[in-house]
Amino acid sequence: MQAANMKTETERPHLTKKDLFQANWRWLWSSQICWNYERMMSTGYLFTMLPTIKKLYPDKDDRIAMMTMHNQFFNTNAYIGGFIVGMDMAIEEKKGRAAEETVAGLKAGLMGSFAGVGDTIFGVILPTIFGSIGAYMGLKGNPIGAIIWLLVNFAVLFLRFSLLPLGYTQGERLIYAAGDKLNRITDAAILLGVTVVGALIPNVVTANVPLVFKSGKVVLKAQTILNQIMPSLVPVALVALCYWLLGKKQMNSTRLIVTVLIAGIILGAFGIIGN
Amino acid sequence: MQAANMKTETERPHLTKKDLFQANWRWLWSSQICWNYERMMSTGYLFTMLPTIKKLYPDKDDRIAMMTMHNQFFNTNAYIGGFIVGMDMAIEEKKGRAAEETVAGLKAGLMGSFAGVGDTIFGVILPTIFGSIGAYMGLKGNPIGAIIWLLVNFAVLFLRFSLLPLGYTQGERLIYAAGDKLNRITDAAILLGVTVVGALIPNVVTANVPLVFKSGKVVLKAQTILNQIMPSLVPVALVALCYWLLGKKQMNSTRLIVTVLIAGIILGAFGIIGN
Amino acid sequence: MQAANMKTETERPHLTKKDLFQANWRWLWSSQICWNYERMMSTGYLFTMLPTIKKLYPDKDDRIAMMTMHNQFFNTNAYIGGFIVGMDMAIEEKKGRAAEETVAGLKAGLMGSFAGVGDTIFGVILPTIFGSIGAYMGLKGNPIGAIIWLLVNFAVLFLRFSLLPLGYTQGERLIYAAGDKLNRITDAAILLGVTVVGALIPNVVTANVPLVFKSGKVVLKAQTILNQIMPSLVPVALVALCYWLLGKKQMNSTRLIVTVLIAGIILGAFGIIGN
Amino acid sequence: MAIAWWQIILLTALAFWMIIDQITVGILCNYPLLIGLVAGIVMGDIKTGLVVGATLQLMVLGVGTYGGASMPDFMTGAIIGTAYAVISGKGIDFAIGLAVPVGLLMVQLDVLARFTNTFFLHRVDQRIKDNDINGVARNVVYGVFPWGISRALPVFLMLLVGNNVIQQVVKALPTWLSTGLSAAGGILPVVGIAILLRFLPTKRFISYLIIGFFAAAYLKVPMLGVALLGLAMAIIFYKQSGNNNQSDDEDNQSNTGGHENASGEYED
Amino acid sequence: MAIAWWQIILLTALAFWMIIDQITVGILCNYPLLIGLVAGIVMGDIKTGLVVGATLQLMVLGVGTYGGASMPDFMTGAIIGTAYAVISGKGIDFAIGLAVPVGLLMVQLDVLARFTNTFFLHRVDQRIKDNDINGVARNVVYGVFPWGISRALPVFLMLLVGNNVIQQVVKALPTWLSTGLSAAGGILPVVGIAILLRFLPTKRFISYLIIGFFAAAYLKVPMLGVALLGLAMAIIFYKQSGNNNQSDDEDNQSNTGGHENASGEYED
Amino acid sequence: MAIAWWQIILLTALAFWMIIDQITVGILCNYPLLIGLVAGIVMGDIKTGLVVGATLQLMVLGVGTYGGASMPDFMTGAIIGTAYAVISGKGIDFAIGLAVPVGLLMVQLDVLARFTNTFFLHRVDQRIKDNDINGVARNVVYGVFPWGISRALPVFLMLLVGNNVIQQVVKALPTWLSTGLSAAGGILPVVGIAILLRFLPTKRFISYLIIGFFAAAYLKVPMLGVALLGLAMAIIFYKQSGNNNQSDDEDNQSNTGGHENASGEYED
Ligand SMILES: OC[C@H]1O[C@H](O)[C@@H](O)[C@@H](O)[C@@H]1O
Ligand SMILES: OC[C@H]1O[C@H](O)[C@@H](O)[C@@H](O)[C@@H]1O
Ligand SMILES: OC[C@H]1O[C@H](O)[C@@H](O)[C@@H](O)[C@@H]1O
Repeated sequence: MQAANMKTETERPHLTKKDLFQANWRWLWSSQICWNYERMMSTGYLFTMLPTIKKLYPDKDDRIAMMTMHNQFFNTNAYIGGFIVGMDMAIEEKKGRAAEETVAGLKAGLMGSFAGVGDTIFGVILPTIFGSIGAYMGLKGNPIGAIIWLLVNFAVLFLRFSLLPLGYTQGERLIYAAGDKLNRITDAAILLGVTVVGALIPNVVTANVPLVFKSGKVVLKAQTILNQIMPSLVPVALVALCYWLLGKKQMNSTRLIVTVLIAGIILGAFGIIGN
Repeated sequence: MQAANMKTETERPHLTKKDLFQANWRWLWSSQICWNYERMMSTGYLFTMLPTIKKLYPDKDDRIAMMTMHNQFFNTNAYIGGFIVGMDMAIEEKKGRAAEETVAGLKAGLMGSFAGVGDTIFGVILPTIFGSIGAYMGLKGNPIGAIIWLLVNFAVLFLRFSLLPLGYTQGERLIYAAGDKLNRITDAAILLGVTVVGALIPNVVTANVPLVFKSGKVVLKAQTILNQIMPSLVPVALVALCYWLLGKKQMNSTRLIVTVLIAGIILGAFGIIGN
Repeated sequence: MQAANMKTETERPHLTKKDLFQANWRWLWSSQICWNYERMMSTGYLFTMLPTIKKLYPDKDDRIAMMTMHNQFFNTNAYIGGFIVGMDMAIEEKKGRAAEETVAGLKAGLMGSFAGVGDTIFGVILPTIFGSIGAYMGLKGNPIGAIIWLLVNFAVLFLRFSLLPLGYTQGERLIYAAGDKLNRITDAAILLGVTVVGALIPNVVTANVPLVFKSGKVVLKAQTILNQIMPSLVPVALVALCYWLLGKKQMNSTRLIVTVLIAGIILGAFGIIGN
Repeated sequence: MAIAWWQIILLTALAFWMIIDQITVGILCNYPLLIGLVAGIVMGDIKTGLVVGATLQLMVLGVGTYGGASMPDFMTGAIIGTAYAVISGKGIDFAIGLAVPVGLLMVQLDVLARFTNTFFLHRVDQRIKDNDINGVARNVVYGVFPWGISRALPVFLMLLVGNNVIQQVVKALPTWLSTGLSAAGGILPVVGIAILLRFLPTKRFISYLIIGFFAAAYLKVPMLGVALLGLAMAIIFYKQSGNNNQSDDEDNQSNTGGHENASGEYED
Repeated sequence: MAIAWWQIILLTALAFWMIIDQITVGILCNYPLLIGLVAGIVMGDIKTGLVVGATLQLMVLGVGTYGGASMPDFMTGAIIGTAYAVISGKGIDFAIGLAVPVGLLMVQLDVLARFTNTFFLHRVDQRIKDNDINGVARNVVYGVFPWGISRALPVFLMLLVGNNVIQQVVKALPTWLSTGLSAAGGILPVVGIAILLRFLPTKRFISYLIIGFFAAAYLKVPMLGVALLGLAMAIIFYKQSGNNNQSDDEDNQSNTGGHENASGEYED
Repeated sequence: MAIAWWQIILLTALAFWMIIDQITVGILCNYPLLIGLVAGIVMGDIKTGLVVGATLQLMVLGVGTYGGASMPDFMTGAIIGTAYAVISGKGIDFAIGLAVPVGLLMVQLDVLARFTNTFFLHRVDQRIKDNDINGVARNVVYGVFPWGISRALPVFLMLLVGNNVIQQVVKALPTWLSTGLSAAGGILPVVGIAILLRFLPTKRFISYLIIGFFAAAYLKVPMLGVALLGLAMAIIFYKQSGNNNQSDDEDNQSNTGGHENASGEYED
């Protein structure tokens, strides 16, 4: 094993409250700052861990190894993802680089369900509630609803900040106590997330077929036909197509975006697809 | 064991058809007559069993014990609850006070599912059917639908009367034959009941927020905002609140009712909640 | 065992491509040509198998036995049922009459799920899609939608033709590889079919109660009352009644049809049931 | 038209009886339509009674009282509405306008009745300790009075004082109190539902509570439709719990694909 | 405009063919739109044929014939409706008004055809006993006649006698009979559905029958939507039965949380 | 009214900040309402800002960005809409008519930003190899620019050139390009959803994807309602997987019927 690993626990540097605060602060600002289609939030996670890495791994090889690991694909809901970081820090503090694989597994194992739960709460539920209130008041020119929403957002910000320390102190206990339950909770959370994503399709994708066939006085609207077959048929078909394309070897997210962009412009230009 | 228990079966008094009829009659009239939030139908059950208790337990201690047991919390659908009484009588007749715990368990075990099934049939299904017919005819001034409903109610009354004897003769057999199935049927019945209760909330609770904010020409209706968030949001919130309050040590149904009443009057007086 | 069975595999006649084609052709034309309530598609299946039977079973008893077996109750979706025929042919070719029971079981085991899947695809999905397109265009006097549908039907016809050979070459492998999965797939397919049938009831049965009660100026429409109780109440009740009648010993499909026909005419004549 | 004293007595008796009827024989019954009919007969105007009762009936279609949950007391509403519609000759709308707030206010007396009986419950406990069987019986029977009076008294008073006085009293009542009482009537059923949920294994079946609510609140499915959906889910639950707990259960045919008889029908 | 004899012959042939087509190749097909198109071509007025066919098509969108359930025969309706719309020049509404009752009445002939074939079935049984293969084949093929004639004959007659005569006959028919026949046509599909349910393991899947009905009747979801919902439930059922019956099934990943490849994607 | 240079600068800063805010602190936030409010303050007409923001907000109620799915950028729309409504005095409808296409076109810049960051990702990879921790940090932080500039630049330009120029440019743009770009904006979110589905165990949960879609598309249930339904199903799933995997789980009370305490309540 590596050098860092040889030291007894007491020899190994300890993480202080300040370290936790710093990580929390970094996670807040960086988690999505370099978000990209290839590894999504990997860089944010890495950035958050840099001071910890510096502290725990004096050895150059260890550092590189851990940095590399932390720059692997990662994606979760930023609001509650701090909990995972906290757990990770506790484990690395105790086990050092020996925990490399454990941590990688932990991150991959938890990110999905944290995304499901966090996105539903902070992406669907809260914005629906306060967005409704605020928008309705706003329509009448009344800023109170908007101000309430602002205040709620401050409160949420405050709460978020408690999750990383919580993960650090309680994470392991919670996760291990949960045992097999954890898998089930994960699955249930993903189920919830997937359901919401299903509903997202007709809500977020705007793809009508404005084609109109005329011959004499006869007017045929393509979208009317499509609606009769199935509502939101085109969005569904496009999602399915993109999903399938992403499974192809030659295709990656970058290429797909370019493809869709060009296809969109062309189809739009010819009036085949519109809003 | 107690005195009554020592006798052989032949020594022990037998329940006659008349006894069954009397219990049936008493159950009909008393099951909910002293209904209260603390033990709901306990007194009705006790009242129904009094003659049986007199007959089966000459011993004073036995009587007091059995009366006490039968005055414990009990709640089920009155229409079909007679079946449980019938079973109980059969068991007590055979085993005497030795069955005390068995009977207590039986009552607690069956009341939930009987409530679910009975309430759905006699509280939702029949009144929907005959209420629709009757109301529609009634709106036109035609009493025939109402009269049909009356006749159906007589028929139901007649049918109800057969359940206690059925429970007495067949109950044990049915229940034991069912074995593990019984738990599953119970669960399924409760599931059905809970579903219907979920639908009851938006239907039975009237709680709008008639607050209207005005500033200049701008008018803001609070209920419109709430509806945009979720239909029947206030009733749901109130049910959740009361449910949670009932879990508190200091809270019981009595206090809750007074609390809600006062809160309702105050909120209503300030125009925060209305119909 | 029978004579045919004694031969080694090489002795036994082999089925050629031409045989498969012929079966395919026959299945196409005959599967429902003698459809009847008693055994539905049995005769079509038998007709399809006749040349194979002639070829594989020179022995008279074998022939009669196999023809009898193939004339037992069979019902599936004609579009994809060829797959079953193909499998059957492969098995009979290999095992001869020894496969009699295997084949009977196979047919009975697969027909349900093939019906569920096939009917949903070719009875619900495709006609909804192309029927919508075609009807909408047709309403404007534009025949293109109808023509597209025609072309699709030719394409489907073409595809259907590949299923029997596929069943012949791959059927056994697919089915056996599936193992226990097959039962589950079957069940899932039936589930889908049953769901669709549930939706068929309000869509395909036209049974209103046009009764109108008048007394003075008061007008009472029976159907309005029924709708308030439950939508499509009469169709559901009729289906339940027929289902129950079919369970009676003295009742069979023949009698039921006559009964319903006469009842329909009478009820219609008295204005109790209408469209 | 003025109300006759015998009409007041009959309607008061009806009010007393109807709630006893509801918790016992269930004939005249627990729903406004039939009460409206009887009130109409008493008032000599069946049609008005029917129409008032029917209108109120449609507001509570399929809404039953579960686990002691109070619901708007449109039975009392039907009596008062019918009586004053006939007396005042002001028609159905007036009657409904009177019946609905009365029904909502009456929720409080329903709660009061269910509440008062606790008193007798504790006396029953006492008599049991004394082995006083007759005393037990007596105290249970006393429960009839809170129930009956909770309906009879307000009906009697409202009829006695007459429409004008009611309206004057109502006018004299501070608005905050009348709207407060009416609002309290609207939310009191919540207590019953909460108690019910406490006595059911709600946490185990919370999903179905949500689904029932979802169907009623979002999809506007009427109660009977929700019961139908609940039935379907209950059956699924039943079959599945069978699958898990006893694999040789006769209902679990997922491995066998069912048994068919000679003519291809499923025997099950 | 009067109908020409060759038009009668062609439409009669079309009627004969269309039902054979439906149970065999499925090209011209089993739906009114295409029949209306062809009838329109024959009558020299494609547009009328299309509109009549399309209108009828929309009434049966996604409604297939399952397990031998009869459905309103709007194909025959399309032929008659188109023909008389063109002949009489009375327009589309007239055509639809004719086509719908004709479609409902025709259900009875569909049932009759499916019914008559039982006769040939029993002859086939006989020939099998005699090892008379050709006899078997012949009797199966005879089934083509009940099917074809059940459509061709009424179409032929209705075209032959002409609109006026039809209307006179219809007038001569006692009302009770015509409404009776039409009502019977509306409910006859019930028999097919009931037979189908008998041959399916309905009791095991009764919940899904209810859910399908619920979606269509209460939520007004069109057939394709119901099929989608059914698909979702079928998949859930499939996965769950796997969980119960074989815990090492590769589809059951509830304990492992799926396998991810290097770039974080799920491989499944 | 003409826009002042300091207003341009403030709104440009707002545009830069708002997207950073969204991916970090989430205060001013990720939704058009609040941006409209701030833009209104800057423009000296809070009411217009609020109304524009609120109108746009209602179009995306409960629609969050999941797994990197882009959504119409109505925040930028709110800035531009508010600014030009105030400048031109043409009212709310004009503002919305401007904001919606801007929001759709901006999707492409959101995609571009998310896309450009890949560049820094690879530089980070490089620095890691060199054990250059500061270099790593620096390159991560650079990600702030694609994000910020993707919003700030277009806002700056659109404000700078003024309404007239925009409209002239728009007029000068070939129609095919503008409609093409706007169409592309409408479908680009599809990519995000597809990526998301790739990174979720979609095949395992495909049923729930269908059900969520079904509820939204067929039953028109709003997002929060779908989340409610999803919650119910998630709980059922959780309990059932417990039944299958560990029979002594404390949540699985199907055999015991729950534990009741002395007063009959369920303890759970
Ligand atoms: O729910 C069971 C039961 O609870 C209470 O006793 C009353 O509300 C009854 O009407 C109901 O049948
Ligand atoms: O349901 C299977 C099958 O049953 C019958 O044979 C006919 O109704 C067919 O159209 C159908 O495909
Ligand atoms: O879905 C998890 C996560 O995915 C991406 O990182 C972004 O879309 C976030 O907004 C979201 O929370």
